[in-house]
Amino acid sequence: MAHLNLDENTIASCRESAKKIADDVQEFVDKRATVSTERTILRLYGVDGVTHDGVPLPNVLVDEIKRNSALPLGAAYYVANACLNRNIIPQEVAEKVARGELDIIKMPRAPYDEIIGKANEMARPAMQRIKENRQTRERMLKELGEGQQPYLYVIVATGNIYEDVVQAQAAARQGADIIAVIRSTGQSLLDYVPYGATTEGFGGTFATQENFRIMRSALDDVSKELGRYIRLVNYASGLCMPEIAAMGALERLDVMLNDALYGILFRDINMQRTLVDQFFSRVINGFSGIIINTGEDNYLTTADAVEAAHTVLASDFINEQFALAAGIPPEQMGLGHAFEMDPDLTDGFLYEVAQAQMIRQIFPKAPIKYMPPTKYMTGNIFKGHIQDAMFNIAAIMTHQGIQLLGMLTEAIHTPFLQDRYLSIENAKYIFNNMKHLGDDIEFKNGGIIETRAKEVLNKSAALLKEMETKGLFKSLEDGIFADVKRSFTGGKGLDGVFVKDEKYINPFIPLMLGGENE
Amino acid sequence: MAHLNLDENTIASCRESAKKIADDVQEFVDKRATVSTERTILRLYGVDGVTHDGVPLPNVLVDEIKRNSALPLGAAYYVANACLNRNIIPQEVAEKVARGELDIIKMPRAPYDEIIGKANEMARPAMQRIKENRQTRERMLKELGEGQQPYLYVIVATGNIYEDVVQAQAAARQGADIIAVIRSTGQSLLDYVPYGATTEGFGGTFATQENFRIMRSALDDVSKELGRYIRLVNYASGLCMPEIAAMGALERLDVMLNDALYGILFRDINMQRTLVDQFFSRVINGFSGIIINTGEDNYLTTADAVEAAHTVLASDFINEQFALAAGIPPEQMGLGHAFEMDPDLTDGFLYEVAQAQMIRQIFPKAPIKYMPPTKYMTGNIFKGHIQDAMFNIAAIMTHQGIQLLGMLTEAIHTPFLQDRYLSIENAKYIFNNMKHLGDDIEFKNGGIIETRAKEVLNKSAALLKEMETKGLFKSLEDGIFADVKRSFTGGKGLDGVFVKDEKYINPFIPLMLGGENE
Amino acid sequence: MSSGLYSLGKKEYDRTLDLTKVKPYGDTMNDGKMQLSFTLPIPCDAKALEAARELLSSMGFEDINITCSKDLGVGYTFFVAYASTTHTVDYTSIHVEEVEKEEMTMDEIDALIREKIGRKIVVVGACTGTDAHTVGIDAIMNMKGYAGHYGLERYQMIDAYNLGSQVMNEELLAKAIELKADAILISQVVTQKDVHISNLKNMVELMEAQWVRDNFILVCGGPRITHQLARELGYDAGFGSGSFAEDVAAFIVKEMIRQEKK
Amino acid sequence: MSSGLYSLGKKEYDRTLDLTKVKPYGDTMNDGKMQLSFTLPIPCDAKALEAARELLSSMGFEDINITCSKDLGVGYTFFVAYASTTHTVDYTSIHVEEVEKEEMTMDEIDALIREKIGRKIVVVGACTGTDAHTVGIDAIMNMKGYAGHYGLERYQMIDAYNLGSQVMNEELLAKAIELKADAILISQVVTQKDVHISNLKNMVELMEAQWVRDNFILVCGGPRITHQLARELGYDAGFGSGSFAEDVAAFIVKEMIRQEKK
Ligand code: B12
Ligand code: B12
Ligand SMILES: Cc1ncc(COP(=O)(O)O)c(C=O)c1O
Ligand SMILES: Cc1ncc(COP(=O)(O)O)c(C=O)c1O
Repeated sequence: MAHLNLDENTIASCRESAKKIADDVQEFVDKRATVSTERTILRLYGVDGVTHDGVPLPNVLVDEIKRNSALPLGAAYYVANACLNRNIIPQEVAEKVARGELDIIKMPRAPYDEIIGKANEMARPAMQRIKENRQTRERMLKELGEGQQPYLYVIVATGNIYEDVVQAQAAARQGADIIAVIRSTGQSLLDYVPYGATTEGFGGTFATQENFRIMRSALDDVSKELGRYIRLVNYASGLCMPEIAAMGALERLDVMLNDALYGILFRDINMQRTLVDQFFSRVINGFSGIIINTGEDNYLTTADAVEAAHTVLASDFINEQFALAAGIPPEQMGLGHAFEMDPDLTDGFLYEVAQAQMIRQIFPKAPIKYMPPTKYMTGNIFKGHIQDAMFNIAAIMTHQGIQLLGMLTEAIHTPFLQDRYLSIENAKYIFNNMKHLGDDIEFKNGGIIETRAKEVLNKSAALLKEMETKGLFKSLEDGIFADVKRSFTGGKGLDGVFVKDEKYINPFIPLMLGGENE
Repeated sequence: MAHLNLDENTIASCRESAKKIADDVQEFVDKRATVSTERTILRLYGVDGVTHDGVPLPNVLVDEIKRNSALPLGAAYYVANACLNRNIIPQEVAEKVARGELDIIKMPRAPYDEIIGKANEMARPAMQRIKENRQTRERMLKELGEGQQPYLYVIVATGNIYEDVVQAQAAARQGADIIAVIRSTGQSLLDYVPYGATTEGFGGTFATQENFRIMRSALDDVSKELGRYIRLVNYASGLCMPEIAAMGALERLDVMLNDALYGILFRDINMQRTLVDQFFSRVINGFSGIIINTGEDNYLTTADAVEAAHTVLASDFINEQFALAAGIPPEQMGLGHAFEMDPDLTDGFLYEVAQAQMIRQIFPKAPIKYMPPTKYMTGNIFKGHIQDAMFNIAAIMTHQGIQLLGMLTEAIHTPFLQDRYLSIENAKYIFNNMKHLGDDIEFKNGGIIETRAKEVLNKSAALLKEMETKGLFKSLEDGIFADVKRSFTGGKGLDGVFVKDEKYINPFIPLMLGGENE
Repeated sequence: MSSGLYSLGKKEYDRTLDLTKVKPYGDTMNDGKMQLSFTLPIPCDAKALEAARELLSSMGFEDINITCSKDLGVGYTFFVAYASTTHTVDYTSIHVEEVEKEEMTMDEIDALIREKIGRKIVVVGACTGTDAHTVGIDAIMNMKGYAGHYGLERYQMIDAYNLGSQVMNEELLAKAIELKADAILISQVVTQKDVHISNLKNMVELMEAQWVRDNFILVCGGPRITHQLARELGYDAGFGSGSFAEDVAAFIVKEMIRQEKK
Repeated sequence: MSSGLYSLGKKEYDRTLDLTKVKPYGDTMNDGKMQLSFTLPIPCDAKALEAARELLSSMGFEDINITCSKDLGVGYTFFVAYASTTHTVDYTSIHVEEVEKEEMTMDEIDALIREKIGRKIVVVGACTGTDAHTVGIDAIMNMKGYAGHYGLERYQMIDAYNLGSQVMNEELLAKAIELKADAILISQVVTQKDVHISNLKNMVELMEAQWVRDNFILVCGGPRITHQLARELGYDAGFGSGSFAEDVAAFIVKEMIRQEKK
């Protein structure tokens, strides 16, 4: 395999800085929880369903606790207590609270030890189900096999889960390895997860547990038909980050878009909220064997891809440390980067290869996620189809892991059935016809590619050093990523963050980090 | 520049064999001439125009000589004699003969020395005009400049010269460097050259001197407008090979499709006829500073591109020797090869690169001509557009000279205006975005690419050795090229070949080979 | 091709461009050639080919050439086709309502405001609804601008407030009233299921309900917005791909002058 | 999107496939989406965009989205568009005249000839007119065949004569008469300005003039040939891209049996 001479000391220094930055934040995170982490616990306890007016029961319960300013002990505490007290299960607690039949705050409290015991005991079924899902995935992968890397990853985005199924099965038959169901435009800002099968979304389909189930089952069918395990992706992102992670774990999703910073930068979600949420969501993903995909590619849609290349790498280092802190092994880290330079740039392809190869070498075990050109795609679908081909070429030359296929209609609409077909055809053709190109060439010492990679790595190291002193929060306030500035207390969802009491309980974090899967 | 380790001795041995093969044929050729070479002499003497029934005057004269079985002395002999005798110019001779007013055969003969003198003297104006054309081209190239290699070469093929002008000017403005006017499907089998401006051809426009003039003048206009010299191409091929070469020389064409074997293999023209014709046509092209393009690419439309790769190289060596024999320097040798492998072949791109890089290295000074995928193009224009992109990538990686742009509609129709636009856009994007890719990589020693190139070179050497003993004629009879077998006396046009008398005169060959351009 | 020796059988082709009957052009004037691709929800076989042909024929196509048909894996078929349309368009009768783009520079616009309005003008903008695409509105409003064209924030005579994205119409309008804005700028990038149309309409309705529509110059923009569409929806102007701050600023100022707003 | 908390505002989409009214499919049943590209011989400006839109509208398109327009350098403009057609096709009423491709192998065909005809059948073929494309006719006739399917020359019960390319109709017919052929095969690849149509028609006229049309099974083929076209031109069958020798041989034999030729 062609190899770039990168300085190992610089790489190590990047990792060190990133670790310090993440440790700093982790200290902050460890003291806090959010309405969303609490709803997540409830979901893992099996609380599901909606009220007459369509309010999800996890929200009913957490809203109730919050109204009573009682969050610091955590939802698990109150629910475990109520279950002990009434000898019922969490779902019954929720239903009773929704009907106004139960006041879980004022009810007598069992001894703290008993509550902890109950809280842990009630966590078992979900832990078990998730573990089984993981085993099922591993078994199916072994029995059915899977596509070769770079995996072909495509999106479906009709807004209607049933229409999505048609598109997803078509894509799998055409050769896709991974199907992502894109969410409706508004969902990340909803502070609840919609319920049931949905047929109405804009630019995407709502992430609901039922939709996950429907799609996973459709993909299992087609996996068996094709003799190739087809992975399913959704978004553990936005205001319900950990809840969606939990739903994905329960329904055997395989990949989750899950970035420590995306919500802050691109959805203007408060940074405290997101950083606290991301931790729990990642603990769940890690435990479930779910591959996370980070979203550094997005930086290049607002910042310039040539100039901001080093910020992508820097952010990958930070995402790596946050992932490690949450128990995610390198094999599950789909760190992101993208092919987003101006196609009219002379030798731009060489810079793209430099970036792709550098990321590949620095994270050798990670199934890195490579995003296609989007920003410079235009209504000229013919040129666009070639931009996507160039992207595929860069990928096969540099042995990428997960290839998000570009669509010739990127600048026009969410993909039509035929767009996806053409896109898969494009990638299959190139990946086969150039299969060993990356192994058959070498990059010249001191050439354009190598020089560029070194320059980006050095700039990354310098940036991370700077952030190490500043801290992540201040860095985000300064607009270090994506040309976007966010304030510590601005953005959406801050009122959902709280400081935990000493007696706060979340049984899942210790259980899941406890190495149960080993 | 990336470089393949090829054995210089094997290359030298190929050249030696090819030279022997060509020398053998040249001995045969030197003894013969054809109706077409004679008409060429007349055209160079200024004979032009058609009779009432549309018969070109050069044909009238040569037909007349032939009818009298008087060809062995050559047309120059009779015309020079008639001019001396009547004190008229060749055009008048032709007109009078056409009107039946002059019997050039039976008329009294001047002393042979005088005839030779006259024949040479009458050759001066054409020699002068061609020399001036060459100087004009050189001056314009210096003053206006030209595009970078690989030159973008596109075809126009509307059948109507005026419509062709629109398409050609559009192409030049879009970025094309070279415009080829494709000929009507039937023309290569016509044993005469049509006359005047024509608006009716099938799949191409007739090559006529007037059409050449119209297009050259339109391209001169657009060259000046753009500040870039645009080259014009036509086909010195078929039964009128040398005549068209003469027309091109007189009208300042810049490139001629001109292969020693194409007519034999793909038009079933008799091999004696073609080999005699090609010699004179190449003498003219060489003298005129016209780049010739050979047609090895065509082999791969009937034979398999992986298996027959070495026949392309072997044929390039033979074409090189025929060209040298006709006074064409390497800088004017647009030796042909093509990107014609099945796109579904695993690592096929690596084999294509091996072939392209090998040819590039073996003929370092030649502006080699690279033909796009045609055989495996289908009605799926989207995939086709990417096949063309892959071809462009192979070209820029291996520093090709003349890039015949592929069209996404190759399998459907001769190019529409918009097809050509998309095709130029495709090439410009890739040539710029990957500009120095070929300089920034190396091919691995013993890798797939290098191994393949060596194998093809070795097979070529073996084939040429075999042909050296067999001779070219027998080899063609055996179907060595393009899976096509042709017999020595079969095919079209043999009745136009004759053995020259000792006193036969063709003043142009010695004059043009005489180094007048140095 | 004629087979008679020495003759070519010339025929004149129709090369006349009649501007009242313009047809697509492939390689010959009036050949009507167009390329199409589409999917039909029917299985890939000879019947599908015929169905595709009939569909095109019912649309007024002739010389229909289905060059590619592919099974998409769910009993649907993808087609590529070339065909000649019999339809024409009367170019001479086309009237486009276009924002007159008299090229003005930032300095010229500032000067014009100084001269004719005599005070700074106030512009409020946002990307509304759930739409989170800020790049477009930033390109118009932010200091740095886009492709070398400075944004409105840099104009000496413009006070520009960019509220960002995901802004509710109610919020944007309230801010505009609060700031006594002269113009409101709205960006809409996501258009799936016409979400932009309802969003844009909703803003006009809000303004009308509060009797403030005439107080503002109302402008929208985005890659799928045309001036025509904007006008139909009750906006003063619409700007599509490739617009720059100058275009918008010049429009606002001129419109203010025309409406005699000071 | 609804903005009310905890509610989604569901709406049912039309997902019904009505086979009497089939429409193109983009990402939702019956959305009618099609992609087009074409060139208009008018300069690239706002008027051109409108002309393109009107042209598509006159063809029955709605939701017209011109996504790209490019100046081609000679005052003509290239467009890419997506739009929804209002036309539909009645799939239930489609009848395709298709050569029934009952899959038969070479051996089965040879056996059938032995059994039903009882002698070798004679087939003469060529690529006619000025057309020099031999690959297609070779694929059908030559020993080696195409894509793993042997050609007619390899059939024990077929005498196949491939005359090559650039063969005049007169010559081909003379040869067929001389050899007492049962079937004549004609390949036509070049179709520019419908040269193949006149060429194919001419052959039928020649045969009729000599009163021999009924003596032969007459078959044509080529990438732009359809069975329908062939029938219209007076041929017994036509074969397009992807045909193999078996298809043609089976057709000839069955047709001979049907016509009771022995
Ligand atoms: C960058 C980008 C993003 C970034 C946005 C970052 C940011 N902060 O803006 C990120 C990654 C976050 C993103 C997310 C999504 N995106 Co997005 N995105 C794009 C992309 C690649 C480029 C858009 C862009 O920046 N263009 C550059 C700017 C300068 O151009 P512009 O917006 O057209 O603006 C110009 C003019 O239109 C005009 N203009 C624009 N606004 C205004 C306003 C006024 C007043 C005036 C005068 C002029 C004006 O002037 C500007 C300068 O000339 C496009 C695809 C593409 N290539 O177009 C998809 C695209 C717009 N996204 C799309 C979608 C669906 C999404 C998601 C909903 C996907 C999902 N479900 O996850 C999400 C969610 C976002 C949301 N809720 O809105 C779709 C929209 C499909 C449709 N037509 O409905 C597109 C077309 C991609 C696709 N094919 O699916 N996206
Ligand atoms: C190879 C090729 C050539 C070779 C031909 C070599 C040879 N000995 O055959 C060469 C290089 C010589 C050549 C030259 C030209 N070609 Co050419 N060529 C092609 C090419 C690349 C492939 C054709 C091919 O071999 N296909 C493979 C065979 C197996 O497929 P097929 O022919 O469709 O045959 C199958 C079926 O159709 C069917 N079939 C075919 N015939 C018959 C007959 C019967 C009886 C039956 C039952 C079935 C049958 O069965 C076959 C097997 O499935 C095509 C482009 C393309 N990709 O299609 C252009 C193409 C056909 N050529 C074209 C042209 C214009 C020319 C030239 C005229 C160009 C010029 N002016 O110089 C010349 C001159 C040739 C002439 N006078 O005919 C055009 C035709 C445009 C049009 N539609 O009118 C094409 C489409 C390229 C283009 N876009 O411009 N060409
Ligand atoms: C990490 C991450 N999360 C989420 C999203 C999707 O955006 P939304 O928040 O609209 O679901 C993206 C989009 O690219 C992403 O990269
Ligand atoms: C050398 C050469 N001559 C001529 C031609 C063109 O063919 P025609 O003889 O029909 O003009 C080609 C086509 O590729 C060619 O390569």
